[in-house]
Amino acid sequence: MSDVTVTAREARHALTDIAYYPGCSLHGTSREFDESLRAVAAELGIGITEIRDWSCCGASSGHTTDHLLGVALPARNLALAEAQGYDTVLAPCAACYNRLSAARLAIATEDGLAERIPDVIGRGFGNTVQVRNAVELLRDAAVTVEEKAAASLTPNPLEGVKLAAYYGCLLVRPAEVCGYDDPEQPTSMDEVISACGADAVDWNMKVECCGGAFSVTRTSSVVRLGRAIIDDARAHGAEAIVVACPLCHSNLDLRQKAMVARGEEPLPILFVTQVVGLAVGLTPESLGLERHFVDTEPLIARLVEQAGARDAEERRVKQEAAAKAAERAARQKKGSS
Amino acid sequence: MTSERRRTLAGEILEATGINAATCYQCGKCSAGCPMASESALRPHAIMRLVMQDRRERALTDESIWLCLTCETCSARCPNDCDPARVIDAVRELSIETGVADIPRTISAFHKAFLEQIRSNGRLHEFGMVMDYKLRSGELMKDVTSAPGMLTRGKLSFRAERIEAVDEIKRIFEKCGVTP
Amino acid sequence: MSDFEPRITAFVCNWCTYTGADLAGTSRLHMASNVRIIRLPCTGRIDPLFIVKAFERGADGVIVSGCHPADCHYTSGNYHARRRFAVFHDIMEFIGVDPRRMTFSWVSASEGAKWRDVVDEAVTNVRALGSFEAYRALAPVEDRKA
Amino acid sequence: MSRIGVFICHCGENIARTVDVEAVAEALKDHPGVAFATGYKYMCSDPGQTLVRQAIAEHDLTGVVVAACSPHMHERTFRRACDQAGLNKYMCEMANIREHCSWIHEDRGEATEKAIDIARTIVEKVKHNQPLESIRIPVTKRALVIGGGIAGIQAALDIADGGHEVILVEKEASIGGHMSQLSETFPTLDCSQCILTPRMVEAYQHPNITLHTWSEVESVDGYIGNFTVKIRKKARSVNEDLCNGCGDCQAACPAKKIPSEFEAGLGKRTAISVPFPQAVPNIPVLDRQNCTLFKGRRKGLAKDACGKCKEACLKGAIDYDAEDTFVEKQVGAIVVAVGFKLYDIGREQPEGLKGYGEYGYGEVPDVIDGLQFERLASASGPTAGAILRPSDGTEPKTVVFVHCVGSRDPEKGIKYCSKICCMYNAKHAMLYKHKVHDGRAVAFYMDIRAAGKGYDEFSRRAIEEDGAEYVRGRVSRIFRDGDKVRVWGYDTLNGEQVVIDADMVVLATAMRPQDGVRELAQKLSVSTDEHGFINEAHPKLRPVETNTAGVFVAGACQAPRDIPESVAMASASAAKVMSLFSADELEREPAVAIVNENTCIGCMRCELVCPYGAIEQREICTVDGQVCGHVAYVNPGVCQGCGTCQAVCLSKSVELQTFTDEQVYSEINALCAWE
Repeated sequence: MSDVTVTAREARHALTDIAYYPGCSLHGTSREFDESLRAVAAELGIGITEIRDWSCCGASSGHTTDHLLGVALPARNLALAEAQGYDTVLAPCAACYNRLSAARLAIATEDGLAERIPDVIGRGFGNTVQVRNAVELLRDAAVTVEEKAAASLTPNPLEGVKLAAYYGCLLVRPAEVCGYDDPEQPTSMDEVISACGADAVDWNMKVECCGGAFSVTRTSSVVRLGRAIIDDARAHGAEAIVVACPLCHSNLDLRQKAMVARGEEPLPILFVTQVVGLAVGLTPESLGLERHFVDTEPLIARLVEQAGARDAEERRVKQEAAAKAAERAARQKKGSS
Repeated sequence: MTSERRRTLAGEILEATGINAATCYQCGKCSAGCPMASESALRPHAIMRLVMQDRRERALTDESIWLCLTCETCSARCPNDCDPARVIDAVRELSIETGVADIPRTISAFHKAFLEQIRSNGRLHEFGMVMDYKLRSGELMKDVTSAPGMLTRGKLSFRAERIEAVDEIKRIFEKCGVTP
Repeated sequence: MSDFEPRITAFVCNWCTYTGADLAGTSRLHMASNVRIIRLPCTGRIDPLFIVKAFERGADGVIVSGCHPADCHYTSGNYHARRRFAVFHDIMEFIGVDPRRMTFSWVSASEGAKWRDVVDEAVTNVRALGSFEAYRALAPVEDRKA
Repeated sequence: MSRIGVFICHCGENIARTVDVEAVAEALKDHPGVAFATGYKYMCSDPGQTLVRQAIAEHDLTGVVVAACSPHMHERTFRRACDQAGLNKYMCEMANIREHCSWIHEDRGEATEKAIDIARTIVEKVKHNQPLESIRIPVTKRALVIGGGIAGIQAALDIADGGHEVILVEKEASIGGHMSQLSETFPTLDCSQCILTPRMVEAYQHPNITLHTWSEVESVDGYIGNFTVKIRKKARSVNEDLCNGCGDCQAACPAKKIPSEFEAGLGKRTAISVPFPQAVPNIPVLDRQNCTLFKGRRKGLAKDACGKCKEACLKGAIDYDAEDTFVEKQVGAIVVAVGFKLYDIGREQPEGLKGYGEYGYGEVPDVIDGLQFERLASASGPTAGAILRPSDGTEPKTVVFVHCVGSRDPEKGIKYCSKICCMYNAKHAMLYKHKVHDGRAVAFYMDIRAAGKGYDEFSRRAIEEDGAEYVRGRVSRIFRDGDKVRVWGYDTLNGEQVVIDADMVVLATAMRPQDGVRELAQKLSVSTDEHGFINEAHPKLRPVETNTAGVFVAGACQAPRDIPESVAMASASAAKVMSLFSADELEREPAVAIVNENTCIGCMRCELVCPYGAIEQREICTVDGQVCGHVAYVNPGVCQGCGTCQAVCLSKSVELQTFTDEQVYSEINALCAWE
């Protein structure tokens, strides 16, 4: 199993020259995930190149309809990456990550599948590329993130901000497919959040489901499940929920409108890449924060204010010090004359 | 032996997934954690039981199998490695194959619309998908309020992204015998 | 050939099959009288040459039976026997002994009825195969009597 | 030329009905090497045996074949008869013409013919029998009992009361084992301490029992009746002869915040301490890991950082420089009773198990295991018997008990059923309800397994009389929600999800083999099963013996066991040990393998297949004492006579006495008398 699932240790190697599989959502409803990822990658010196002519992974529609289709569609993209000379694919969308990894596992373990796939997708395929998600990648780059955060214009802008890391299903389950983190009590995203200088709150809904693909088809379910998650995060003092999945994002972000309408306090939903971006001092615009339904302005404002306050404080301390020094100098003058 | 099995539902599931439904000892841990349990008539352990008892009719035609979110919570916590999520996948496939599926219109419409997008563009064109879905499902007015927001936020675009090798994708669909 | 009665030699272990055969007796289970038992401590003791010898001396069939796997009185003797006979089986076929003349089975001390079945089945099979003439062609193995 | 007598038994009608005994006698008379053949009505009767004895004398017989029943029936009888007549008893064999002939055939002709064959075959074998002496092994009438839990104590007491010396080795500071941690015991709810403590004291004071606590078995050599065991007495830092158990050292010790193992982490102890007040012996152990002085020494401080216990000890019993010492003893038998441990289901699992992230054990303070609940419920426990939850010391009003945590769970735990959990869960629910009358006890179970005297009645009582709510279904998740512990379960009987906001959750975690049992098994050359439990010699007929003669097993180190079973096994092993000790020497059939050193090529394949490790390499020397190679040597004391070695010997250099190649081949040859 371990040869098909990417363990963090394996992943430690080269963070450059990675094949980037954005997936449909990052080209559409979640383009801010794409934007923020590219911006952060550039900032952290992670080299990513989009796979040429990639196609959809089939998402849940693929494998709920037909097992083979659910394997073949991801396989085509892995084959492309292979052909284009990569050994690692970055799939930031948790759904894509899950489908790609699941396909890898199926092909490696199910009888005859490895032989059958090349014919189905009409391409040679050795099942050699590893699949990794954005959280994993950023966890491995945590040290760099810390340094950058400390070195940014207003050092550690996220200091004291309480964030709830939400993994949902597809990042951690099934364990044999994902396996880069603990399926019941994962820590990778929390590590990234702490690396950003923010506080990762300890809460209960980290790995509960948000309603996934039912966003449009059974909105009622999605709202029910989403509320449980948002309420628990808020109850544990979170100022925002951090996600790494376009589905989770739209389910939690878009569907909050209903609650807001009922006059409830909205809770911003941020992509993990946006959090890192803010930490290392990138502008909200460059991270597409304005694209969310739940307004992130208040949060940003709070950060700016906090930073401002800290600057002011520092300035005050400096001035006091200067004043004292001046006084001392003056006294000495008196004494000498 | 296999031909013997092929006749039973459990046998078919075994063939398709390698999972022996008889390994389920009905402890209910799957259903205890299922996020959709409150909305579906058949919970994971019940579906396992129906498979065990070869109650094809009940298992394949119930709406519940379409309410599975494939969140994998059941499989992740199953003490006996029965992988209910995978079994439910397989049951769904069977119900489509045998044409007895009573798929909630909205859900089948969604899957169909989704797959059609992929087949014809290689990628999902959400706007097109939503339009197609609305036509298939008849839920014309649903979410229209959020569409403008989507557009202004640049989350939806009218123009579909089409990959160069669309024919490759069409071929894959043919090979898998799937026509949305 | 109808009046042909096969002669079968059975090599059995003392703790399971021999005792199982005793049980068949105490339970008065009637069976064919063509089998002669040679008692050994364990199937692990059975040298494949015993079987060759039996055929060479005119046996039409051979039964080897011991404890079920994991039930061996000597913990692992029957495993060694099992491995040995897996190989031996093919060799016998190679030297021209129809493998159907050899029965390998597990009969525990509590399986008197099973022993009866093993015996009757072996007799029926070997009777069907007819007398084992080939042994006369086998190179005479020098008697081991000192 | 051998002169063999053949005695054919009618066994009343049993043989004579289908076998023409006289015909058999006639046929055998003329058989080469047969000096005398006769039939008789009851050969095993006294006149029958006399007939055999007389014939031996009159015809100067060199061998005897009794054609009668199974050797398992009367071989002993007739060998004794031969012995009395001065004929080596191993020259006597039985031809089984009853079980294997007269009883299973109807046709008189066939049966008679077969009986003749059988008799002849055995005659041919006897021709090659050798006069043998049975092997005599001296027995050291001293037993070693490993493990001082209830099983070990029971075994030790029974053997000691039987008048034999016992060495009882316990790796902890006190004997008593898990039972001393229990509050009350099912199904009678009598206090565990009250029934155990007297036995502990009895064992300690018994003149025949030498107790070594804080000690472990270092090595075991030898074989049944003649084991040499080496015991490591771990450095206690307290002189056992000087210490009077006053407890002043404990009072003086500044390191008071160490989690107590005995209290399952719910209480604290000092660095120098006795595990619990009723400990036997009442002599403390200095825990060097947590001792300020030794921490200092490890840091390399020039001066000792502490020394309060030594100052406090008026007997001068404390010795910081004490080191491990070794005791070597001869014993004739060994009883293994090392017991079990609980499956710690926390997320971190050293032994490849996955652990239960979803149950929050080790992360949510009010999620505890069964043993911890025992301590809460125990009058001698950290709460003096009050049920108070660990996090805030308040009385839990809703307690959830979860069955099968780790048990019957091949994915994250082990596949077997731990057997005692259903019962102690019922007990826990009862104890809780007895102590917290307005409390609510909910138990999530899969099946209730309460087979045992008064067991099912007991578990029913928990439900019917004490009002414990039993819900059939496993729990999916347990997590902290404010000051509650939320439990997500499912009621499979009425098909609903069940969410309970509990104040405390008790997990019935699985029973697993004690640490280090595999290593110990290796030292004793006994086998363990896939889980690490010690294998019994036969699951039905030899439940307390192991596959190594002279080593017996008792209690939960063999499989999950409750107290009555453990005690029963202990007494059974004790009985086995005492029957072993009943003679000064062990007599064993000389059915052992012997190596011909002149032809052995030293390939040692025999050593590989020997199930008993009875075969070792032995160097052979030239006349002038130069080592010139090695050959195999079979230790007759250890060899059990399976003959596997002989079957694999390339140079035919190893012979199993009583089943030699000669004997077997002549039997085979005899069968061609069919022609």
